Amino acid sequence: MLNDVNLLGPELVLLVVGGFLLFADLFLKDRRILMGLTLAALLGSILYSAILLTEGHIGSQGFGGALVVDKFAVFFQILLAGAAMAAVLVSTETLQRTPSRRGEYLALILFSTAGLQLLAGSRDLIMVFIALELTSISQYILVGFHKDRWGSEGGLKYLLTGAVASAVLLYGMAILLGLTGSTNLSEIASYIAWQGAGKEEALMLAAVFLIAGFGFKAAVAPFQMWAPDAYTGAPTPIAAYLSVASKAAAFAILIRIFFEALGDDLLAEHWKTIFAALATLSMFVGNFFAIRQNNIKRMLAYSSVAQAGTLMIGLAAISADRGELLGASGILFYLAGYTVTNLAAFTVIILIANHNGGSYDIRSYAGLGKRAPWLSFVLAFALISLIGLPPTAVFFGKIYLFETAVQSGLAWLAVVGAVNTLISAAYYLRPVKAMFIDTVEDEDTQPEVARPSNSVLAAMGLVTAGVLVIGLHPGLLINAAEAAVAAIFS
Amino acid sequence: MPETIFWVILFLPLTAFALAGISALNQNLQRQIPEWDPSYPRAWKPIADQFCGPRLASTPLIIALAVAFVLAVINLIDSIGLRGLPLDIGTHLLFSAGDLKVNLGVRIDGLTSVMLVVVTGVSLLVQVYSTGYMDGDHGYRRYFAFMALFTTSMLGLVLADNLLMLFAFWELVGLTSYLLIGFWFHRPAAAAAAKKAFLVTRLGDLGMLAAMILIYSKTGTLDIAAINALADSGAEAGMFALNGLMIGQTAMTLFGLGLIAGAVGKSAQFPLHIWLPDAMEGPTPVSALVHSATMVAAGVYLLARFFPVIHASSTASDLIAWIGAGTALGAAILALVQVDIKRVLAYSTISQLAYMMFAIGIGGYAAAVFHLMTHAFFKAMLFLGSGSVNHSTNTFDMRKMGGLRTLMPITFITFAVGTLSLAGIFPLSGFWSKDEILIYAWDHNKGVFVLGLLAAGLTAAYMVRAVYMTFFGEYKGGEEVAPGEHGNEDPSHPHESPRSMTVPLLILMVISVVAGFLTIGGEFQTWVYGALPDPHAGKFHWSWGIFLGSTALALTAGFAAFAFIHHRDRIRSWGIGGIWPIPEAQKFATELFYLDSLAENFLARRVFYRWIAQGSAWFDEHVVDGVVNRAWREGLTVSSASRFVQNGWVQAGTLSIGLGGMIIWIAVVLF
Amino acid sequence: MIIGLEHYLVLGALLFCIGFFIALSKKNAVGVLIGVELMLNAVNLTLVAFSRFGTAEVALSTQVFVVFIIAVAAAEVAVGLALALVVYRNRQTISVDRTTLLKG
Amino acid sequence: MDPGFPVLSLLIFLPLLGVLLIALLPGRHTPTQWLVQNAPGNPSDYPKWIALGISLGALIIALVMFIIFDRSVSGFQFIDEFDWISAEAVGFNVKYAFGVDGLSTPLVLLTAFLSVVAVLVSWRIDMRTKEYFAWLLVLETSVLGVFTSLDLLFFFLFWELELIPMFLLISIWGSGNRNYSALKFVLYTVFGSAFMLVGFLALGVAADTFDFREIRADAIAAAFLPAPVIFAFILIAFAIKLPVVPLHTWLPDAHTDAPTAVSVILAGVLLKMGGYGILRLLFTLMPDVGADADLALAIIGAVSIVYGAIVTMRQTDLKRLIAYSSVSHMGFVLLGVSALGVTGMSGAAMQLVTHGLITGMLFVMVGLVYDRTHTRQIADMRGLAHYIPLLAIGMVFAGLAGLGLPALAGFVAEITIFLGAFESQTAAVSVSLLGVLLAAAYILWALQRTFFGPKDEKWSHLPDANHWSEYTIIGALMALIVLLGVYPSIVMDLLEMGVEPIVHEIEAVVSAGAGGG
Amino acid sequence: MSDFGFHLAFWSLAAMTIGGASMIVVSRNLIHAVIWLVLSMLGIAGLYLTLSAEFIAVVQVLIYVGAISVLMLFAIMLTPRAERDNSQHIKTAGPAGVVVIMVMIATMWVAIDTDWGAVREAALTEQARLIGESLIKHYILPFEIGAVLLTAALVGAIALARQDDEDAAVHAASLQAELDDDGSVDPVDVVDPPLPTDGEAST
Repeated sequence: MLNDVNLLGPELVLLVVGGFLLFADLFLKDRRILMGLTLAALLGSILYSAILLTEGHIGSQGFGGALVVDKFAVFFQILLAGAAMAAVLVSTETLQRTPSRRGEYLALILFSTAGLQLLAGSRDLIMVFIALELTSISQYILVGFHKDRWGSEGGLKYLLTGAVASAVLLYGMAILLGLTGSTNLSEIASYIAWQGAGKEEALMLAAVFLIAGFGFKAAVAPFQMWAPDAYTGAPTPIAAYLSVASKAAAFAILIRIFFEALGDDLLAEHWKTIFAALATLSMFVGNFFAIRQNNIKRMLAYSSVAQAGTLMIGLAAISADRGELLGASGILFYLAGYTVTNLAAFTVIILIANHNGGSYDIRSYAGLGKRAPWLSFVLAFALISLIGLPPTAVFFGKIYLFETAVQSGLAWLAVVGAVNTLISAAYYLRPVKAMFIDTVEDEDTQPEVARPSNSVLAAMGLVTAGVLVIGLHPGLLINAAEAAVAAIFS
Repeated sequence: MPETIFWVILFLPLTAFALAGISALNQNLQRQIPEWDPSYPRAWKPIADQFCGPRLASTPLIIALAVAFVLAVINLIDSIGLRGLPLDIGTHLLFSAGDLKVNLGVRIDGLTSVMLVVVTGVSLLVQVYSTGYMDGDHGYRRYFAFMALFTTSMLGLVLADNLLMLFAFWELVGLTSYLLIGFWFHRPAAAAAAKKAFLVTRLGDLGMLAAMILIYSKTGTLDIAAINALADSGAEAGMFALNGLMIGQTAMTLFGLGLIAGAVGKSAQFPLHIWLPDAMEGPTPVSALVHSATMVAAGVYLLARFFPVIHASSTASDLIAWIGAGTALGAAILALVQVDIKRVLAYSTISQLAYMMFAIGIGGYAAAVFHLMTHAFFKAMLFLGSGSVNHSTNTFDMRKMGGLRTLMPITFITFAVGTLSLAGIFPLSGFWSKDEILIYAWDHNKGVFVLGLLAAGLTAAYMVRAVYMTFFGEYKGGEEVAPGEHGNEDPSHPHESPRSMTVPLLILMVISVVAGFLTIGGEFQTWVYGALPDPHAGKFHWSWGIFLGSTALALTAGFAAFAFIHHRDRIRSWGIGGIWPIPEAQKFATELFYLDSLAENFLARRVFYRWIAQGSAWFDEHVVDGVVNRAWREGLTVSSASRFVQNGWVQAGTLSIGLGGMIIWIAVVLF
Repeated sequence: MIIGLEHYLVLGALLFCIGFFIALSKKNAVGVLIGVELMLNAVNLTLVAFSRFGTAEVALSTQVFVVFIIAVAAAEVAVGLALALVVYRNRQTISVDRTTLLKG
Repeated sequence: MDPGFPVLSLLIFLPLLGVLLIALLPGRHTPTQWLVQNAPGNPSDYPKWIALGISLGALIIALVMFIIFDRSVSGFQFIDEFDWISAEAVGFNVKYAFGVDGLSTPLVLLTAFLSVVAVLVSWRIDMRTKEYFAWLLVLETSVLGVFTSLDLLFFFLFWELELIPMFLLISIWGSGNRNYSALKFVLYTVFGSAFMLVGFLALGVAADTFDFREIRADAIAAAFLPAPVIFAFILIAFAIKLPVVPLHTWLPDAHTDAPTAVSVILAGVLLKMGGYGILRLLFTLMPDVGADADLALAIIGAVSIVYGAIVTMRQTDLKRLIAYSSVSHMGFVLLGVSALGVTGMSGAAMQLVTHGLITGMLFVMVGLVYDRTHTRQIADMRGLAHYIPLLAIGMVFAGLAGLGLPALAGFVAEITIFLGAFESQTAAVSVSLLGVLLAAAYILWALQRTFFGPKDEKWSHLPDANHWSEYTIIGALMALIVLLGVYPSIVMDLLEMGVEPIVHEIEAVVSAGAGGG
Repeated sequence: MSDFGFHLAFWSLAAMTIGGASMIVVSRNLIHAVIWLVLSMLGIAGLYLTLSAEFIAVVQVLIYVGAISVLMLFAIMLTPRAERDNSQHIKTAGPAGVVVIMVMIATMWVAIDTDWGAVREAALTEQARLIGESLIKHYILPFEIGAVLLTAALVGAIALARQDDEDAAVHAASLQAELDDDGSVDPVDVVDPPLPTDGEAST
């Protein structure tokens, strides 16, 4: 039991500190201390994950098989905690806005992160459900946290759609449970392998419901509609967090469920088709809808739909020969690259909005390249990375994922993905154009951009360095991703 | 003679070109000095003023040409000593690409030797003349630079030992003629004429280019001697074969036709003759050198050079014979109605070149070259004479001249001698060469002979008309000098031209008178033929009948024309208009048989530029690009669909979850 | 006829669909939540049916699952109603077809 | 030739060093402002001097490489490589590998040279000079990278990298409808590279390496895509870049609205990347498919030549006219390649080099004229030669070179292509001959309208070429064009060396095919 | 339980459940709808009893009938000016019906057509103890996480529902904006309200 708790370490740190924060809020009035605590918790979580990694706990299962600590889970734990750290670091302004709810805000971020981390490590359907709901409910609240017109509306919509999605997901799980008689992923897998034949329809219905539920979290079309609304309404750090963390965890659990529990050859061929179709749809929907957006948060929301589609390419590839390792590690690598890149973009957007009077209108970015050259440069760099141009993280992520597609005989999917890169260039370049190319009339009267706070600068520096490092030396991360997925596909 | 000498001949004018170019550049740089002072070394300016003046442009060229001329004459004498045996002096690899080896080499035989003398000689005299004619022109230095480049190109053309080198210089000749015709580029007509000349000749050059590509791809060689030897070997079973090279009869015919196309363009034969009259927009010495004596002769030279090829194919030789004959007559008719003295001479040039063309077509290769040489001298003289007239009257319009006989005696005498020579009056050079061609024609193709004979008569007629209108009767006042141009300030009092212009005229007159005697005894033919066997060797005979007939015809036509013009008023009173009995015919002729109009206005402007080019441009803009732009706009429309789909309702999101899930399930279950 | 597993499953499916339809068609946010609750109940019914008729292992885990679902449903409803309240304070309405600031 | 140190890396990344230097220059609000006040000369000129120095340095390196390149050994030289990504388990191996052979050495030199030209021709830029020259240097790095990469992924990386500076250079310092043009350029290229990437990946996956020296025919045969499909995919990217009809419409827009220096680089080097890619990648890796595709390539080439020239005839904007003429001229490259022989391919490679110089010069001249007249409309100009004779000389010279005049560089390439390709592609070459005539027509037409004709008083104030940078560019370009025109062996020998192995491959494949079938 | 009794119980409870649910669809008043929901929930609780799941039945009654319904009623009461007409459906109800029918076909087909492998006739005994045991043994982790979840939801719901000082200004601004425009604000112009002035000094 103690060993089990040990395995839970990374999440436990977050939960405990989160709980502490809830009432620490009552007597600790200083924002810096609260943020410091939160960051310390996240850092502690990362360190704990690292310890688990090095101390020989890899492969251990705890809590009756509900939780597993493998490299796959650890990879996501670190990634998610890192993303949460970035979100916390850039939350200065949000916290200033809501002085009376700081503890809740930070605690909910920690809870949500813990939920996502559990999701990555859970091997039990009930565990999956609870972890998912923990993170979802935290996120509903966080999205509506500002209680303004947009935030509350976004939060409500996210909740209502999310609740339906949860119900659908549960129905799928119920069918699966009834059919296989177990909530444990590996037991489900063995049941399907032995007795699955002839029950494809029920299995597929369950699977479809599961896809809908997790696809909702990952914002994959056609389950993506909440994303733009939630992102637009949410406090921007939360939007950043949602766009990367939710997606990452959703893909983690998709990989686990669909290739650990449902990975039997009986069904695998279907996965290839389904995920390829979803990938295509997501990429087109996300990219086409993003073109006309003038609100950069909304644009990035649609772009995240498209990015989810790109990630789906990896899922589609897993089902094929030789594709397993490559596809899964491609997803992991891409997720990491996408996370740092998107966070970099959001960091700058937050800073710009702070000085712009809170506007996220791309057109108001005109002439920013002159007033705030470094900020603009970082944003442009992040957007160029999101397109998938060198020398950036997403560039290699895309190449890697497309390679998985080609390798699994889905070259057409790679072509679709590559063509979508083209479409995405059309809108990703718009802010770049606005910042560096457009000019404003009253150039001189525009205020200088104030120097951002240290925490934000730190976040910006970290994620930008991440984008560049992954872009210039992807080998390290690729090897890590490979090792992580070997835990599942070996 | 050692090879180096020929390279010296080639590079002498090239050096002159470089010096003239420096001079011309310096002239333009001087304008800029105030603005680029910092980097213009002060020490350089006096040197530039001292040495880079106008003299740097002309003097080196004249010296270079003089030296080259002397060398060419020595070579000619040498060549006579060798009985015209061809000599591949030397060849050097310029570059290679795979199997393609491009050489730079010199080939000397009788033809080349003659051409070298003609080119350097005429060019030398024209340059001397130009120093007077162009004196005071703003573009004096540029002029000589172009002239030097032109001479270089022409020399390279005649020296070339392979087809590619020949083609390269051939194009360069075209270029320099473009530059020289458009020399006074401020005149729109000159700029247009230059462009037209270049394009029309390039149309012919395409044929030559195609011929070259064809022969290379069939035989793998571009060497002139090898090609000629191959063509001369005669076809067996429709196949020429020699020294491992092989080519079919059809390919050989096509090759010949391609060469003919090139020659037709360059030598202004029907239907590509339309550029030459317009080209008279260039300075008159240019016309003398480029459009009478040398450049247009390049076409004839080409066919002479590839004479075995032309004669290896009856199609090719017949074609060029008839083109030549027709052009000879047609151009002579056109010359008869021109009022611009230079245009008369231009059409005359076309007509005379046509003689050479059909001479080659019927096998009178040596006669053609001989006529080329004599024509070069007397036609240069005629043009220079017209330039001299223009120098004092500022016009080329013969209707504004008249009575210059006494005012410009030297010009008159030389012009008259030239006229007589051109008309083929015994014993001037034109007589010998033309009659030789006619005799050939009589022997081999009676139809061509008839046309040639008619043309010969007309030649006398139009030249007499030109001489009469220019030098006889009352002086009609010339024309005021146009603003921005240089010329005689007082055209109402014409005067004889300076010595720099008259001396070359006189020298040319002497040559025109004596050059014809070279043919006596058949020496000339022997040089020119060189190693090439004459298809009609030994069959040539002097025909007194034709000699008498043609002379009589020329005299008759000349006198008739004289009488006709002189008594114009009286003839008019008989109810016949103009010098042409039928007004419609005259209009037909003055409109140049409507050929120019057809080519320029209809084919070039309307069919090509308006229809084809505009259509393509429209297609490019609206279809090729339009599709892309349309796709882009449609993409934006699709993007706008987000407003419909993402309508903000919660249920849109939940609905799509259900719908999406169901579609997937149904698809999986059904398929 | 014996009332067996299928009966309950069909009943659950029917209930799920009615709930889904309510969630899909109601204007009021509370109405939508009612639909969601019905859907969750349908899931619960299905699970309990499996508990009764399924294998021994499944009997317990399904019921545990149901407990969790009920707890989560309560939490969801609480948060949902709180959010609806915030929306109401901002907009004086909780009709989903009127709270459409975020669209496009 | 092993110089003993990574000369190619130095060459490629030297411009980036320049970027760094320029970035470090003190700006308005930096703590190092005192540097600005105490600096000698005009600090706003520093970026251009740095750019000039760096690009000259690169030129010197390229020139030295060109000279010491061992002409007796075929294959790649100056190789500079190490493993970059090696994920053996999944077969994703990328090498940092650079090297040059006979084909790329002249192109590298051309790039380095035109980069100097581009810097010089931008001498009068006074808007945001720091960024401008920095991006120009990034552009140089990316193009050099493309010409020297030995790894498909690095090739692709540099291929894409070039988009960023191009987009910004066109849309910030351009003119006219510059945003549209810049975006169009980017979208076209990305469209093409999308397909190219898939093709590369298919190759890389099949061979477990992206080093194209190590990709063998049997690996390609085992690829997940059929070789013809891979070939077509990669060809799309190169065809867009080249560009060929009907994928060419980005070119006139991009050229017209780009600043002069960018037009020079675009026409001079970027288009060459397409031709280079076809020779280097398509025909080296898939000679069998290439040999089958020869007729299609020839037809596309011929259509590009003739159609491009005809459309050029109707252009009223001088820069647009030259841009369209590029379409026509680059058709020759395809035509030469389709010959599948050493002669034709050498000609095609030569065309890459010569067209780079000639069109580069044309754009330089148009740019200099535009700097003075501020119009590019042919209809607005007349008789310019009276007032700016030196520029007129340059323009006429460049124009004549462009129409393929002997003794100038363009002629050599075109004639070699014609002679090399006629035997195998008779019809296409015959049609293409028209292009020679049409080229003369549009160039002479443009010259006549703009530079000749009566004086127009409105231009009497125009200064002629009057700055040392202008003399340098014009003089250097003229000299090189004449040099290559009269003595093409300097580069032709190298290019021949470069294409010979390719042709041998093709011949081996064709004879094997003939023997087997 | 006799066979007939079982049948009667099942069918009547099923009718009650489905009927209640159906009435939610058609009832005019939202409060009535909640009442119908309660009825349906009770029916389900009864069905749980027929399935011998007494513990779940009790929980069902307590949570759903006792808590959730009340919560909903409170929510309805707290939003007095909101639209309460429950019978009006949104415009996409038609398509929604189609989709629901599709879902129905799918789920029922699966429910009927699948071989569920149902083997057991006897019900689980001592459910409350077993469930409790397994919650603290086998499912201890989900249990703990569930606790956190409930805490989070609780805290979050409170944080959302209570009106802090800074919220008043936000709501006031929103209502003003609501009066100023008719809700057709373009989302592109989303601008965060200005920072509250009583916050700490910005860094």
